[in-house]
Amino acid sequence: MNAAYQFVTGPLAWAAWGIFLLGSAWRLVAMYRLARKKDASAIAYMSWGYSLRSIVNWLIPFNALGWRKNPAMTIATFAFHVCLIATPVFLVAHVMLWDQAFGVRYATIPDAAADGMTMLVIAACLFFAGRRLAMPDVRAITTPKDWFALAIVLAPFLTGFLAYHQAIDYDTMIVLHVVTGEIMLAAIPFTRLSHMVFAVFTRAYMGSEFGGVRHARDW
Amino acid sequence: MQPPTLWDWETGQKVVLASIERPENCAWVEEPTVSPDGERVAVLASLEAGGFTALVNGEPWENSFDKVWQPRFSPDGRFTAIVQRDGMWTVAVDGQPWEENFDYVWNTQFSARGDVVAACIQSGGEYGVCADGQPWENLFANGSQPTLTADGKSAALVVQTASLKPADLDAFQAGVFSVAVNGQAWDATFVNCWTPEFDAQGAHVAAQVRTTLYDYTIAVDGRIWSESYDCMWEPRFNPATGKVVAPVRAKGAWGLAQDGQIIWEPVFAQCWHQVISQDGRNIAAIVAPAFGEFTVAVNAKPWSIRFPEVTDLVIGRGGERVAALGNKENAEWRVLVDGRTWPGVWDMAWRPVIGPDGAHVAVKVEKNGRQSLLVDGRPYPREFDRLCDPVFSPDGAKLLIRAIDKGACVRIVADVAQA
Amino acid sequence: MGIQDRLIEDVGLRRGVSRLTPEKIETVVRSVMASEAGARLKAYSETCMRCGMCAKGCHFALSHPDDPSYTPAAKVAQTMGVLLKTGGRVDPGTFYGIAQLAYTECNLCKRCVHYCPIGIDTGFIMSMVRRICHKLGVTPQYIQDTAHSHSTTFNQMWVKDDEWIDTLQWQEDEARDEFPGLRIPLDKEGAEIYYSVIAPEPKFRTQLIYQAAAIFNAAGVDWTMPSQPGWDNSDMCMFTGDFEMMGRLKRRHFESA
Amino acid sequence: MKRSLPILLAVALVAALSQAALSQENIKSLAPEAFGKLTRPPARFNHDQHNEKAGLTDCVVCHHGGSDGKIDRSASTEGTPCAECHKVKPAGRSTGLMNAYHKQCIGCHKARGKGPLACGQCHKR
Repeated sequence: MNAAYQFVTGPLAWAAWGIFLLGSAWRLVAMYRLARKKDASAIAYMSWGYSLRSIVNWLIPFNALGWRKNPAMTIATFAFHVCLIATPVFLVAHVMLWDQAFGVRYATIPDAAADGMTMLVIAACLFFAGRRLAMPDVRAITTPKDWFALAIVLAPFLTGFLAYHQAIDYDTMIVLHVVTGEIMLAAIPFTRLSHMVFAVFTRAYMGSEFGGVRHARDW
Repeated sequence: MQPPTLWDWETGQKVVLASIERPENCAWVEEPTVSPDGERVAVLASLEAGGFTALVNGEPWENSFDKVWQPRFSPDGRFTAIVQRDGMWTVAVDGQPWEENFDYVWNTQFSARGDVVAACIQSGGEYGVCADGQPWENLFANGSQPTLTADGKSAALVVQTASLKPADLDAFQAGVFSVAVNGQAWDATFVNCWTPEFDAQGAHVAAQVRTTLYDYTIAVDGRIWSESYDCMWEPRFNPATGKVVAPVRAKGAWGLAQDGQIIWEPVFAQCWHQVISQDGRNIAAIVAPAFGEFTVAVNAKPWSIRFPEVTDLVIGRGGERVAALGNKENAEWRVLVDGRTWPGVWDMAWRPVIGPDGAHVAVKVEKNGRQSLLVDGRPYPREFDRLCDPVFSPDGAKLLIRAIDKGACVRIVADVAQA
Repeated sequence: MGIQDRLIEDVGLRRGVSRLTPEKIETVVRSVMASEAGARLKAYSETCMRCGMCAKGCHFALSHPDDPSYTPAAKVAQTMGVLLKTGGRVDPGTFYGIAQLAYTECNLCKRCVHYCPIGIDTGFIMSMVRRICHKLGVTPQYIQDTAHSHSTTFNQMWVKDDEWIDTLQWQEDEARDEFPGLRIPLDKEGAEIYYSVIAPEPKFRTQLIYQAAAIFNAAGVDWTMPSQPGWDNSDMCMFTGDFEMMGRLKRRHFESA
Repeated sequence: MKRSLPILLAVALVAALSQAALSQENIKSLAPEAFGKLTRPPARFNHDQHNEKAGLTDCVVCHHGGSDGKIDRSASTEGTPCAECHKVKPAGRSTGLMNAYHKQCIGCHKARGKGPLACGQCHKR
């Protein structure tokens, strides 16, 4: 047990963070170089103002047309994304680990809140899964990759939730939690989760094209 | 009606017509056109009594017509327009219509000296060219993009050699377009032909052609280059060597090719409007070293100055001077000469004019609705309502300024050195 | 449900597909991918989360509520998705469906952009599919005919050089009965407004030119229309995927202005 | 002086034992009052059992001295509550109370390859 735990929280954690950070940076640089080479016309129209305008407008729930026409999805996806990022970042136990390892301390959220947020993430994942099964137009476009992405995200929250409540076998669960979390980090640059890295740019381009070329909104 | 050497080059100002106002018997008059020597100003006029005519220096033509359009002075100073009578069209030169009439006439063209006047004609649904009243013997299913040799002895036209049934993709892609010279089409036909261009002697014609939907090349007298390209632009003959130079797109970038051989490596996002000096040694073109950044390249070397758009490239006869215009979205016009930007930003500028010896450059510019000239970068001290392009005297020492100001048409000859 | 279940007969598509082989399709797909498809296509194809929100933005999807294969994401999956997954090695029959979908079931309106949180441009992806179709010679008959017209006359309706000017003068004449002294000024240098139309106006709806002239006349503005080809501001070559001709048309139009 | 030594030792022992009797013998968990309201269940820790199992006889291994964030294992501090030196909100380079416990326990467990490492292994519900 100790050896396993030490391995997943030691070398494996370094590897996961390394893959996530370096992988994302490499993907961004590679994509930028590709864009320089072949999407010069798109780069020429990129504008800070229109990019930010579009991003901000899409970050407001029910502001964009797409949000308004898909209300349930809007609630689910906003709750999901906020909790997905905030819970692990501000979780007391995680901050403790930063503190122990690097002496880094910052604000935390109460465990009860984190517990609720985790349940929200799990619930949102179930909602997404339900859509993929129940809605014909979503089912038609769902691929194994999408289930894979969903599973990768669900796993650390589910195991984290079980570990926190020390249900089932704690020792196994905590190792599983660490491993699944690391899988998620490492998967970000190379799976559907790469939208975390690229979405800001695809949105920014669309904002720039609609703002600068069509003189229209894109939300 | 005389060559520029015989024009009045005495320094000073002359009022050609004191008032370009509408005379009483005219319902309205259109925009004035000024002759190349500046001695005559013409307007098309709608007569109160019905019909149209032209007023040249205020004097109406003897004839009036049902319709008159496309007013143009020939280089030798004759005033031409396309006229309609009884539903038939022809060209009137100084008020005298050609004897031949056509179902339609357009695109008046002149020889360099102005002794030949030609135009596109359509007769019974067939197309061709008519020069000095003599129509081509062979007409075609369609014709466009006419060009005339410098001496006016030959005309070329992109023609359709067979009619097409509606939406017949196979027939179109088999190629039904060609170039006809004096009514004789090339033997070869192509999917498309564009921008036919004569050489200096008027003996050869080069045109862009598309041999399939995807392969672009140049055909000279109907024979295509051995190389084809992803895309290309208008060919120009080198006046000294007779070789054909055209911008080509290869490997996703633009360069220049000559007789099928690359002479400027394709490194530009765009390359077009190439001009060649008379000695054939200097070639300049408008190029974009990067997307959306234009400049001029001389012998493949781009200038360092960049603008969102560059237009109106000209080269001096000897190739010693290269001038163009830069602008930003059709505003903030600047004059670019030999890689440098002249001081001043203008609402609009027109194609630069380089003197015959290459020593001087004059450019018509506009700011706040008033037009003036820049001569070698210096503003001419007077503004006008409207100007025509400036003309240098054959020795390059004088400048002819043709202007309309305060309702009068004036002709000014200035010393270039003092302008 | 999918494109293969609703193929229609089109002379142009059938003719194009009859000359294809899987090898030829693969070669062209690979060359377009190598030379033209860039970061945008890559980012779009990778980051689409298949959330299906775009379905509500597409009039094709809305008018086929029972057929999920019409949603933008589904249309991408059936066209570019197939080409990317197979590396372009698809049989000609499949390609018929890809072309039909790209040309007739997405009209590149980009409305779905307003529904996609990530900003995926389905219209752009479909233009890339059309680009490949053009390169393979698989385009619907009538749109290809307009592209041919553009390449010849620089307008989409085979309006010949003289027919254009004649039409303007005819409308000017007609309008003068109602508005004496009305003009449609041709090639007036320095005019403030350059008025351009699309070819169906002179071809079928000449009164639109009459009406525009009447408005300009009443407003007293300084306007002009070109007598030379280049007056048509439409560009069906952009829609067929013939980007070389597209560039030629754009240049002609701007230089005419 | 020689006679007084045993007495002094006895007094010290009594004092120490009396304190130990107050704390050590009853210790089943680590939940110093200084933390106030606890976020997690207190870490279960039976002092004597732990030491027996771990073969710990030297108190200073855990009850160390030191200052400025540096541990001094020559000065034993048994009997002094951890919270006395390790403040909940540490000043300067000294170690905070929570890190003191975490690092002390986990560090040793890691080094010996025995004993709990993960949160829930000590903070049992």
